[in-house]
Amino acid sequence: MVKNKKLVTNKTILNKLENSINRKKFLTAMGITAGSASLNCVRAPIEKIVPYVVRPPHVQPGIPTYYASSRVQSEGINPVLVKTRDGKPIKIEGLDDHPFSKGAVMGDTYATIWDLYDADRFKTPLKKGGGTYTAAKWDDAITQAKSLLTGNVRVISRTSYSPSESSVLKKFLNRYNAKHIVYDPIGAQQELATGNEKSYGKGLIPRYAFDKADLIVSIEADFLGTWIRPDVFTKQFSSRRNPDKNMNRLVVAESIMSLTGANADTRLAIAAGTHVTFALGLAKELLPGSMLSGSTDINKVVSAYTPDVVEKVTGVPASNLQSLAAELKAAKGRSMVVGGGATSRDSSVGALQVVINLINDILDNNGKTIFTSAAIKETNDFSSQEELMALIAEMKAGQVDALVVNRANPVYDLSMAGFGDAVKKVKNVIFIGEKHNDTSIAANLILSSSHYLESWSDGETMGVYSVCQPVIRNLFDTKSPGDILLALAGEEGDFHSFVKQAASKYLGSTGAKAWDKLLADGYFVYQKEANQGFSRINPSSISSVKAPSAALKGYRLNLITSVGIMDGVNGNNAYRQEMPDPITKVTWDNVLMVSPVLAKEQGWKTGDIIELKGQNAKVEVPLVIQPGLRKESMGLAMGYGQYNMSNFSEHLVKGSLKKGELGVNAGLFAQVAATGYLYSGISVTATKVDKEYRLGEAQKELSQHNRYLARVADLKDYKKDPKSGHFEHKLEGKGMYVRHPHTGNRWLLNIDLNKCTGCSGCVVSCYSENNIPTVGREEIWRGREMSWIRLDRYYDYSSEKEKEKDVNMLEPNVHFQPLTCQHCEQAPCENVCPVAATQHSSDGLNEMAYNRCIGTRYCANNCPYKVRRFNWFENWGKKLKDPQQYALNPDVTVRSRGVIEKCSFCIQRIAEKRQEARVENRKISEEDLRTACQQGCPADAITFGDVNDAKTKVSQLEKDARSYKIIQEVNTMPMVTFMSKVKNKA
Amino acid sequence: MKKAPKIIITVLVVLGLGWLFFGPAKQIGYAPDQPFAYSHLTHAGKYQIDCQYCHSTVSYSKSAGIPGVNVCMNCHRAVLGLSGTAKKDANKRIMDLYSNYWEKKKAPEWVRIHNMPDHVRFSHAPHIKALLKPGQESKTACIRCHGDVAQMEVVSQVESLNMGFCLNCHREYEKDGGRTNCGACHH
Amino acid sequence: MVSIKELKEGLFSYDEPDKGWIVDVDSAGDMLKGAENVKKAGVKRFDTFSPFPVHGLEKVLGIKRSWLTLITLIAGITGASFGLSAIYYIDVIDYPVIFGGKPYFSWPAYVPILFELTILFAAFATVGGVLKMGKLGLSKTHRRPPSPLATCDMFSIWIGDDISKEEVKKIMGNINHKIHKLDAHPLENGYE
Amino acid sequence: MSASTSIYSLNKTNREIERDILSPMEKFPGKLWWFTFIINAGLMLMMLGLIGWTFVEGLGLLGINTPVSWGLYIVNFVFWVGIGHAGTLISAILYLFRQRWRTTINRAAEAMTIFAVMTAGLFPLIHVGRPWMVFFIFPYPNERGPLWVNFRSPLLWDVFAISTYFSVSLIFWYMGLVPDLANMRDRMKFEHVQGKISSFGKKLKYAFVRILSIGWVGSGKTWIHYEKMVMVLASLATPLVLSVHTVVSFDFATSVIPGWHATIFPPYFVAGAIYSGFAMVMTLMIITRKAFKLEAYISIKHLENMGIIILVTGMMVSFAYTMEFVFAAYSANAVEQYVFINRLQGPYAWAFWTMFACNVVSPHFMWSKKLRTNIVVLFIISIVVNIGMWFERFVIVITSLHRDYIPSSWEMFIPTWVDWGVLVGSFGFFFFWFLLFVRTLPSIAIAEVKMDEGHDQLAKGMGH
Repeated sequence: MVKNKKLVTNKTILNKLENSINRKKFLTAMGITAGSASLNCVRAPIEKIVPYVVRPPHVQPGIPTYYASSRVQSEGINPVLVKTRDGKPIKIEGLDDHPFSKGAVMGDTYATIWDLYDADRFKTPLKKGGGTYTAAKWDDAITQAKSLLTGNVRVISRTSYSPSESSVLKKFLNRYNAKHIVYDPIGAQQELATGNEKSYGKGLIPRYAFDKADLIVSIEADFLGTWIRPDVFTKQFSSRRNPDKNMNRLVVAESIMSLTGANADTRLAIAAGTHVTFALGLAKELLPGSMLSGSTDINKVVSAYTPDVVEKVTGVPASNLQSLAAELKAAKGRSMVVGGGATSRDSSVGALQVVINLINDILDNNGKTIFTSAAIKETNDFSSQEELMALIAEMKAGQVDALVVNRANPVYDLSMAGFGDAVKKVKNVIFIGEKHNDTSIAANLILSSSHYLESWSDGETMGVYSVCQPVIRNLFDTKSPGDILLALAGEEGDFHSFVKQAASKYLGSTGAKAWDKLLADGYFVYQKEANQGFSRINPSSISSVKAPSAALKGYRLNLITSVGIMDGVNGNNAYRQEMPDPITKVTWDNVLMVSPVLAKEQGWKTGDIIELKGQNAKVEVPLVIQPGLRKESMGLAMGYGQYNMSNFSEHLVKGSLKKGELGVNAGLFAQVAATGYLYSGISVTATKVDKEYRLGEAQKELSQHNRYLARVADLKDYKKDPKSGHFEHKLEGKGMYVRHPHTGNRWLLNIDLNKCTGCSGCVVSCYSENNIPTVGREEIWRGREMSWIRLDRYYDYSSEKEKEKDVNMLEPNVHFQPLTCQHCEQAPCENVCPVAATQHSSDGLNEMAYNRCIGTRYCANNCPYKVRRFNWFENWGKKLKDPQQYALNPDVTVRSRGVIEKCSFCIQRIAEKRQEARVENRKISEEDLRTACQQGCPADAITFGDVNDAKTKVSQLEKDARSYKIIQEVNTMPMVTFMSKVKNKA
Repeated sequence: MKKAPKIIITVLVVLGLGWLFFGPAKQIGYAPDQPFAYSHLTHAGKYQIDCQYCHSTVSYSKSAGIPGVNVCMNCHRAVLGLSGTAKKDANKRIMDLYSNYWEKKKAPEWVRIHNMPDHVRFSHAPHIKALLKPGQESKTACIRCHGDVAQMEVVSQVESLNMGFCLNCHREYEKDGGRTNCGACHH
Repeated sequence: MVSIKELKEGLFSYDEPDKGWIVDVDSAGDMLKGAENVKKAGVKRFDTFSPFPVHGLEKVLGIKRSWLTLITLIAGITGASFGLSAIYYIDVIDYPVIFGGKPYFSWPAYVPILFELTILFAAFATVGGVLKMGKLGLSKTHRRPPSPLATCDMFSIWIGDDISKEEVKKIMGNINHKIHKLDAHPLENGYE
Repeated sequence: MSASTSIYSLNKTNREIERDILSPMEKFPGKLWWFTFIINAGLMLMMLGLIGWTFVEGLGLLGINTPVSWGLYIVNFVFWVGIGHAGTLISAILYLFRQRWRTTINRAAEAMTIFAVMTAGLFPLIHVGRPWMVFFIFPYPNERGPLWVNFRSPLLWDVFAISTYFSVSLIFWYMGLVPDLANMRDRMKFEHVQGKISSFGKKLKYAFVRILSIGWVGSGKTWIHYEKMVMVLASLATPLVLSVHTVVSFDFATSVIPGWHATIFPPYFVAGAIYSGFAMVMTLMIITRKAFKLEAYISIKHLENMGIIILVTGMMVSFAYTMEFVFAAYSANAVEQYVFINRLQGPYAWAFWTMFACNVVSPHFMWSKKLRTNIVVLFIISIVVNIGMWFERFVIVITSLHRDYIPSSWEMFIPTWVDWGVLVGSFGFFFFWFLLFVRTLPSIAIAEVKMDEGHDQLAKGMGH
């Protein structure tokens, strides 16, 4: 946690925020550094300074103000710290002292800054008339809405973690006697809650403590990337990835390579659609000798899944299953088995979870690693499949008079269930949301809701009450979702006081002091964590579980979620789209993941277009060869192909396969059953289509060619020799020149590859901090992504022997390596710049003066790490849609066309802190300073600091046996150290 | 003299190019029309108001801070510009301030005079720290770049504020933290 | 040692043919022989005109050596030392900047530039020297060749000393020639 | 320098020589000339248009990307600089070696050098991201501190090397032209005196020729200095010509990129430059002698000599290719080795094998006397060699860059039509100037041919 004085002092005055004004014209530094600037004779363009009439005391020009807030969404609460400059939020950061997140935030939350300044947002409420929407006044809109809400009213929304919003909604439902349908687009939460309800009678989502488990087994649950709370889980998981201190072990059984599978110490590739078989097989192995071994209910179901059957169905060798079971038995009470995610969606909701519960019960993990106290979600408020089907039937029958869609996109999310057709039969559809989506375009009335940075709201999860406070006045004529529902419910007052009231219940006080403290901290712990777990499972719950007991034939498709886009609700965001998927490295598209062996057999290659046919769906989709898949398993990410995604600037989506669409709607392939949706093992056919396609693939090479870039060792070997897995070229002699002394500060960045999960949070955080432009699919196809820090991903083998053994590329080592400018002491780039635009500073930074750069790109060529980026076109200027310019960081020059840019080690942060320290007559300290990537890493893999000071954490890490620098043989002397990965292979 | 025109042309071309690159910057003497006729001469000169009274954030922020109208009103609620011969004129100005700005809740749109290019990151605070000796008037520090504003009825730019100007000073103050790295100002 | 006089002679030894006799001969060989005769006769101011350089003329025309090479050498050294001192001033004194961990004065890297400057200065000085020594250059009043055919196929000797036509004839001896007064050169062998 | 060593014998009077060379320029150009000129001018305009477009839109219009930051522009640059070597080589080095056969081809070859360097010089200027700021590369005193340039950058060396080479070649070429210009002037003088120069074009031409011939009268004393100057310039140009491609090769050799970082580059580049330069001279000479009926001056023997030089330099280049592979194999550096394996088998193997066929295989036809005296064969080989040399630069620039140290950054370089357009346009640009040259200036050094003839006759004692 940065003990930021400003943070503490400024936070207390936030409740006066209503005064905060969006008044001062923000003069964004548009770095069109005209040639005229170098000639004395030409005057710079006229610039106006407009001061406040009355400057609010907490808005100090030139000094950032930080607000603690929370992003409340249907996946949970993301505690955030919002950095504002001159009244504008410019950067989202994690809230470091938050009890459960501890500062962890995933990339998709960093990207929300562009949701706020999205030009595609609704600017006003909209009324439909004659097929087009016209702007409306709020009073009219509310009056009209009230008049529409008659008869049979239905409300559809996703789940909510906000107690205030829920209670407002309740008031609304009561007033109109409406029925509320809650659905889960991905299904992970619903599967979990329903499964638990079946097993324990308690439909809650428990609190997982990954940091307490020595052995974690995940079956299809991508808990580091997409499952339930990846940010929190990543923090917990990575805290145990220290090979010197009781390192944990992760075993993942999954069909499609996920972020979690990529980080597994042992990954068992199972065939698509067979995860329940695997779970049952595991349960069978574990059952003997346990307290539940006598249960006939269980034995009846489990007995069929012998290791041999499991091997036949899933492809996992029987011996592997048995040894995993033995390992789990040995780690009783210290282990955790999780399962779920979109892929686990079953025709009977919660099937996998029931088996998982059985396993955890056998292993006595409840109350030890899985807790019901301070649970993630206390109740199962999801509507059952029957209720949902009933609603659709009702709608189709024309029995629904008014449908209120509360910040959801059911037309897309439930496309396989025919919601799109059904909604046409509804007389009046009222849509509450920020921007258009597939559902909003069917609405008669659109009530424009505010972004979370403009709204009051709250949330509760894991025993923590969090508040969401506005940090900027509404940019457009919008209202917070709470206010809209309040107005529709006909209640007096505003949502702010409503939240205040709700908070007082948690705070146990209505005093201003407690409220102010809540605003300053952003959270309040109302329920202490306790070691309380589920009781024993109900053995009969398992009897309904069915799983394939024979191998599934033909191509089998799994629907998965991608880290960047998730369910796609916030897909209209260039940061999310441009962040390469950590696994496939594809941007701006979802792709069909195909196993290497199948691709080889069929003669397919990455980028080919495949016509994928399912029961009700047919799409054309580009393919990507993905190691780690069984031969006939295929994966396709959900969340793409939505209406709002076509709304980007032209240049970003140039060359879409289908004009106006970004990716394809994978949900169409899901199979609808009376009791659930089947998202896995869907039988499909795939044929290659002869089409040229420019796939925005950020990394095209799979292997690191034994170059020891990302290094890995087995824990056993590491214990014997900490330098295991390393290889260094020997450099002899002292070199020709005397080295520069670099006294004073000397900055060094350390990246612990053992902690890094590859989630790409650093990438998005860096984009947001450093005004990095997004360039779009075609430019990325050309190889022109602009990321200053990129996440390299490799699939490799520890030895040639292993490589030969694994011909199908099922179990490669997956490496993630965040790569950024190495700030080499002997930087090859500096030598070759003819105009001295890049040179070394006294504190060891490789500096880049954009305004001196003429763009020879020689430096980019001569960089062995290839981390320099060139502005091939004018990336800002006209391409910036108002009000996106406000998202830019005013401390970082916006680069014009024709100049090189690269990681600066966040020199603006260094400069700010250095100047601050100088004004305060002290030395710049380690606590002062964090780079954007460091702060953006939920896994704490990145450390930054002064290596000349022996006491700092980086100087200690630099001396660690695992630390190494890459491409040393060129004698660049990088100032970035990596710490090798250690795999805990049983 | 046949050679005369040749020589004259050559000299003119050289001088012209020299003027382009080394001539006094056009910025010097830049004194645009401001929306409101505020006089530094009166406030800072005659009444010796310290710079930091109005430019209050200068010692700790990047920006010196253009005062809001409320800062003017701190005094001008009471003081109506009563002194000397300029009384009438001063009154007019204060009436302008009252009626056109304060009451309309409007801030004057000042034209920036000391306008750094977009690729320069300048922060006032460390400069004040280095230049302002303890116990002295703020003016002693400000004067270095802004000239003696206290003597200006209409503020104009006095120094070129080009990179050479900055560097000269940074070299002089190297011991006080003046940096000559490019990244000190360009990032 | 080279005497100043010799240097001067070697560097600037051109006489403008202003008046006197032009002796047209048939070939380069005749011109060479004729010029030798002129020299032997003690004529001080004379020159030859030919469409191409004729070997052996150096001796005859009394230029023992063209000191152009000296100019080249001096200019070359000047170029290199100018470059080196300028770079030293820039990189070490005026604005020292660290590039790639190299010292402020990293001389090996300067070699190509110094080499190019040496050549550039030397070549320009050489050409400048020739223009000066050969009285070439831009001028409104172009020098007049003895005949428009002097650059085509005519070989002539100019004799500037104040001697009579008969004396010229005598000097030429058995060489087939025609004598004209410089101002009245006929255009008899005009182009077809 | 006796007649027996001469590879051609004219037995022509000075006046005939002059007429042969100068008379084609005194006629209105023929249809063929106009046809080729208009085509090339059109290509040049197209190129200028494309350049203008990239100035406005950005370099993104080209196919270059992050690992391959230098694309066809730099390939073209190195190619054209290479072409620009033969001229100075012929006029300087062959001069110093007293190779008399150079006389008839050196002028055109030098002109080719000038235009090739002009064409080459375009590329560094247009390939920068902000061409309007390109003056930053000159170390001039400024108000920025003052801020200077980086003298350690091979690109800056390039600036010095190319500009020095261009200016020295230009003055060398021009000084060589002076006696011939005087000859032209004097030829026109008759018409002038007779009042025949009446049209504006002719007046203009006469004025130009008068000014450019800087008062040359053919004085013996001037000739002496002049001869000395030619000698000095030749001696200066010889190391210069070797240095230029050496410095260009430093752009690559001093970098750290495998496939670039090789000590063999300077001689290898120079040999390659001579190779391609001679091939280009051969192409142009075969066309010129045919078009202007100069077979007597540019004899088959000339072409044969050039063919032999192509053979020798071709083998030198082949040796360099081999050595690159040997070094890589010997280096025990996996990255270095991969680059060369990638050349043979990677996605750009087709470029490598094209280069191999053109540069390594094709010159060996020159072993046969029959083939190297066959004009058609020579013409084809000269073009094939230049194609090969273009691909050599393609292989060096593109394949080294597209897969270097970090596999994650590997990308393909796919040229866009702008890339190709500028390549084609650069030929238009080059031929535009060359065609203008052959029409306006003597493409064979008249004075030198006369001298050779005169001295032949002197030696033979023929007299006039």
